Amino acid sequence: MPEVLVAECPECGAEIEVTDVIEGEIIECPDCGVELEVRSLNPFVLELAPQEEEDWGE
Amino acid sequence: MSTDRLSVSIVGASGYTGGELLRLLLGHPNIEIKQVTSERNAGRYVHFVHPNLRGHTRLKFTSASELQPCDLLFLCLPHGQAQTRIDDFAALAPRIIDLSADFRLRDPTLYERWYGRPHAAPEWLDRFVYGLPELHRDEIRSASYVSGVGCNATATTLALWPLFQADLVDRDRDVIIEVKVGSSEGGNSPSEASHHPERSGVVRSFAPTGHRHTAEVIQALSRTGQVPPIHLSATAVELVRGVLATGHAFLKDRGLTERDLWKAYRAAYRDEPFVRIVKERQGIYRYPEPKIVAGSNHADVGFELDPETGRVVALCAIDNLMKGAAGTAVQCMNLMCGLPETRGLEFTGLHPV
Amino acid sequence: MSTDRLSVSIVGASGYTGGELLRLLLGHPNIEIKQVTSERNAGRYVHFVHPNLRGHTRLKFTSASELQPCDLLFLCLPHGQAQTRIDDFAALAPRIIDLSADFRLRDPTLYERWYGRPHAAPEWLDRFVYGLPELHRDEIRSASYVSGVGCNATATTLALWPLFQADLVDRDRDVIIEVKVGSSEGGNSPSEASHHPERSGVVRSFAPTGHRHTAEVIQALSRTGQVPPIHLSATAVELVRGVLATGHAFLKDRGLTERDLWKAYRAAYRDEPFVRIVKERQGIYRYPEPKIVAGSNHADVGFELDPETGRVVALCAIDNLMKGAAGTAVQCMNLMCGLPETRGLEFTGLHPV
Repeated sequence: MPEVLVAECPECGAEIEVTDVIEGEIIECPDCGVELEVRSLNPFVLELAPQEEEDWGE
Repeated sequence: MSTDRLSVSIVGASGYTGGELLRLLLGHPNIEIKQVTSERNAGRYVHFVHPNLRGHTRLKFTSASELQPCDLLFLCLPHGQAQTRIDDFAALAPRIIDLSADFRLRDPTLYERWYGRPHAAPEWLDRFVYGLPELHRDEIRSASYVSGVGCNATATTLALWPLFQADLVDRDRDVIIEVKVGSSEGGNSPSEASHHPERSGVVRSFAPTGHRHTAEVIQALSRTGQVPPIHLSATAVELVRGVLATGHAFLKDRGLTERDLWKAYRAAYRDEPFVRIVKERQGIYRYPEPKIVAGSNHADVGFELDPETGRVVALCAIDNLMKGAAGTAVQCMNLMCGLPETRGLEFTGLHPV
Repeated sequence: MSTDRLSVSIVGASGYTGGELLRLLLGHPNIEIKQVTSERNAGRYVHFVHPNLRGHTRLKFTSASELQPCDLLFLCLPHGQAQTRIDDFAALAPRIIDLSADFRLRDPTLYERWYGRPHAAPEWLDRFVYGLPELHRDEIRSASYVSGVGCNATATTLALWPLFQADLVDRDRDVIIEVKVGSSEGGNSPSEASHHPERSGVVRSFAPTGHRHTAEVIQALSRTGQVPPIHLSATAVELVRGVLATGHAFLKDRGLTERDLWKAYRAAYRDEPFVRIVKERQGIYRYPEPKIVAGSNHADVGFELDPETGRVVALCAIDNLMKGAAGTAVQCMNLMCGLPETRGLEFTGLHPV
C-alpha cells in the first residue's frame, strides 16, 4: 500500500490525502479546486500555486 | 401487501409536489403505493396528469373519501385543509407527513400573524416536528407527525445556518435575504401572471416584503440564540424549478477570514448526505447553481466574505420541488421508518441542463 | 476487482456525452468504473468538469496513455479519432462501444460521401453493429463492437420506423423531416454562434440541408425495402437538451385510418422498454415533448393522419444526450453483458421542468 500523505489545504482547510506525488507537482484541492504545489514530501507541505484570476467580465 | 414493504398513500397527488412525491415513491424499493387521491381527477390514470410517469405505473387517482388505512400518509393539500381534517387523517395512519404550511410553526400566534387567521387545530402543533432533517434529524427519527418545509425558507435557512450555529453573526444587525425563484413555486393552477407571454423572461419582484416563509426562518435560526431582524424578498426569474437564496449578514468579529467561514460551513455540513459546499476559485459553476440540482435532493451551499465591511454573502441553491418539498419529505419518511436516509434520493441532477 | 462487477473505462470523458455516460455508470450497480480519460483535464477531479457529480465520486481524469485493460471500453472522442486508434483500443478490451460517428455506417463509400474523407479503418466497419437496440437487439446481444447512434438520426428513425416496417408508406414520394434541437448537441466547446446573447431565444435554421445523420436514417429504413428520398432539416430552438423530429410521409393506401396507424405503432413498440406512444385527445402534453424526457432514456413517439391528403406526420422526442447518445450506449452495454436492458436507466424524467 503506497504511503498516504495528508495535509490541510491552505485556502479552505480541507484535509487532502495523496499518494505517489513528487515535489513541485501541482495538485488540486477536492473541495475548493484551488491549485496547490507540493513544496516538500517530508514533512508534507502544500502551498498555493501561482494562479491568475479568471475574469468572467460580466 | 408484502410485509417488508411500507404501504404509503398520498392525499392530493395531482399537484406538482404530489406528482414529484409520486415519482420518488415509484422509484423507492421499500415502498408500495396504496392510494393517490385527487377529487378533480378521481378515476383517471396518473400519467395523464404527470406525463413523465407514463409507462412507469398504471395507478389511478381515487377520491379521499375512499382512503384506507396505511403505514404512512403524505398530505399534499392546499394550505388550510390539513389542519381542518387532521383527526380523520390521523385515524388512517400511524405516521403522517404534511407538506403544506399548516403544521410548520410551533407557535399558533405566529401562525395567525403570518397566515392571517387562527389555526384550526392548535393542539396538534406541538405534536408535529419541523421536517428539516439537517436541523431536526433525531426528533424526526422518533416522530409520528412531521411537517414539510417551505422551499424559500429551506434555501434561506441552510444558507445562514452555519454562521448562526458557530455564533459568528452580529445579532443586532439586520439580515437581508433575496430569493430568486422559479415558476413551479406557484403550483399548477394558471393565472394571468403565470400566462407564458407574461411570465416568460421576467425578473419580477413579486414579494418584496411580507414573505410568509420568514416565520420559518426565524423559528429555525432561533435555536442558536437571539435572532436578528430577518428580511426576505422574492424575485421571479426565468426558471421552472429552482431557488437561489442570497443572504447578507454581518460578522461580529472583523478579524475573521475565509478559512474561519470554511470551518463553520464544514462543521455544519461535513456529514450531511445532501448538502454540498460549492465555493470554487475557477470554472463555470463556482457558486451554487439551481439548475445543476434540479431533480436532485441536493442543497448546494456557498459563501463569500467582504473583508472591507465584514459582510458575509451566504448562498444556497435547491430544487423547490425536491429539497424544498417532496425530496425532503421522502428523506423524513426514510428517517421515520428506519430506512437509509438517502434511499430513493440518489439522483445526481443533470449537466448540462 | 470484485468478480461480479464489470470493469468499464471511458475514453474522452470530459465532454457532455462522456459526462452523461459517467453519471449513468456511477449509478449502475453492476459496473465498476476503472478509468476516465481526458488529455486536457488529466489529474483533475471529474466534479470540476461535471458539477452535478460533486459528492458522488472522487474519480480523477487520467491520460489515455495510462489506459489499462478492462471488460468494456466506451469511446467518446471527437469524430475521426476512434477510427485511427481502434486497433490500440481493441487490444485493451474485448468489448467496445464507440459513441462517435466513425463506425455507424456499414458502407465506406457512404461514409466518404457524407463525412468528406475516406474511412481510416474500413475493415472494421462490418465488425461493428449499429447500436440502436429497437432495431438491432439480437445482433447487439452477441456483438463485441457496437457503434453509438446519431441523436437526430435516432429521433427521425424511431418516428418513421413503424410506418416503414408495416410497409404503409408510398416509397416513391419524398419524406421530409424537420428536427428541432437543443444547444447541447454542439458539445461543450464555445463558439460565436453558441455565445449566450447570440444563442438565446433563437429559432435558427442552422442545417437546412446536407445533414450528416441522413445517411444513418437511410441505412436504418432500408432494412424494410426501398427507401424513398429522405430530406432532413435542423432548426435550433430555445432548449439545452432535447430533439423533436417531425417527419412528413405519404400513405400508399388512402383508405387507411388512425386505427391502422395505432396498430402499426403498437406492433413496432408494444414490447419496447423505452419507447412510449404519446397521442392523446386532451391534456397539455398530447404529443411527444422533449423536456418531459430530459435525463431519461425514453423515446416518446406519436403521429397524426391528414385524411384529406394521406400525409402522416410522425413525431419523436428524445434527450439527445440520453436516447440519442449515452443512454442508448448503456442500453447496449446491458445487452452485450447479459444484464437487464433497463438496468441503470430507470429515471422517469421530470415534470414540471
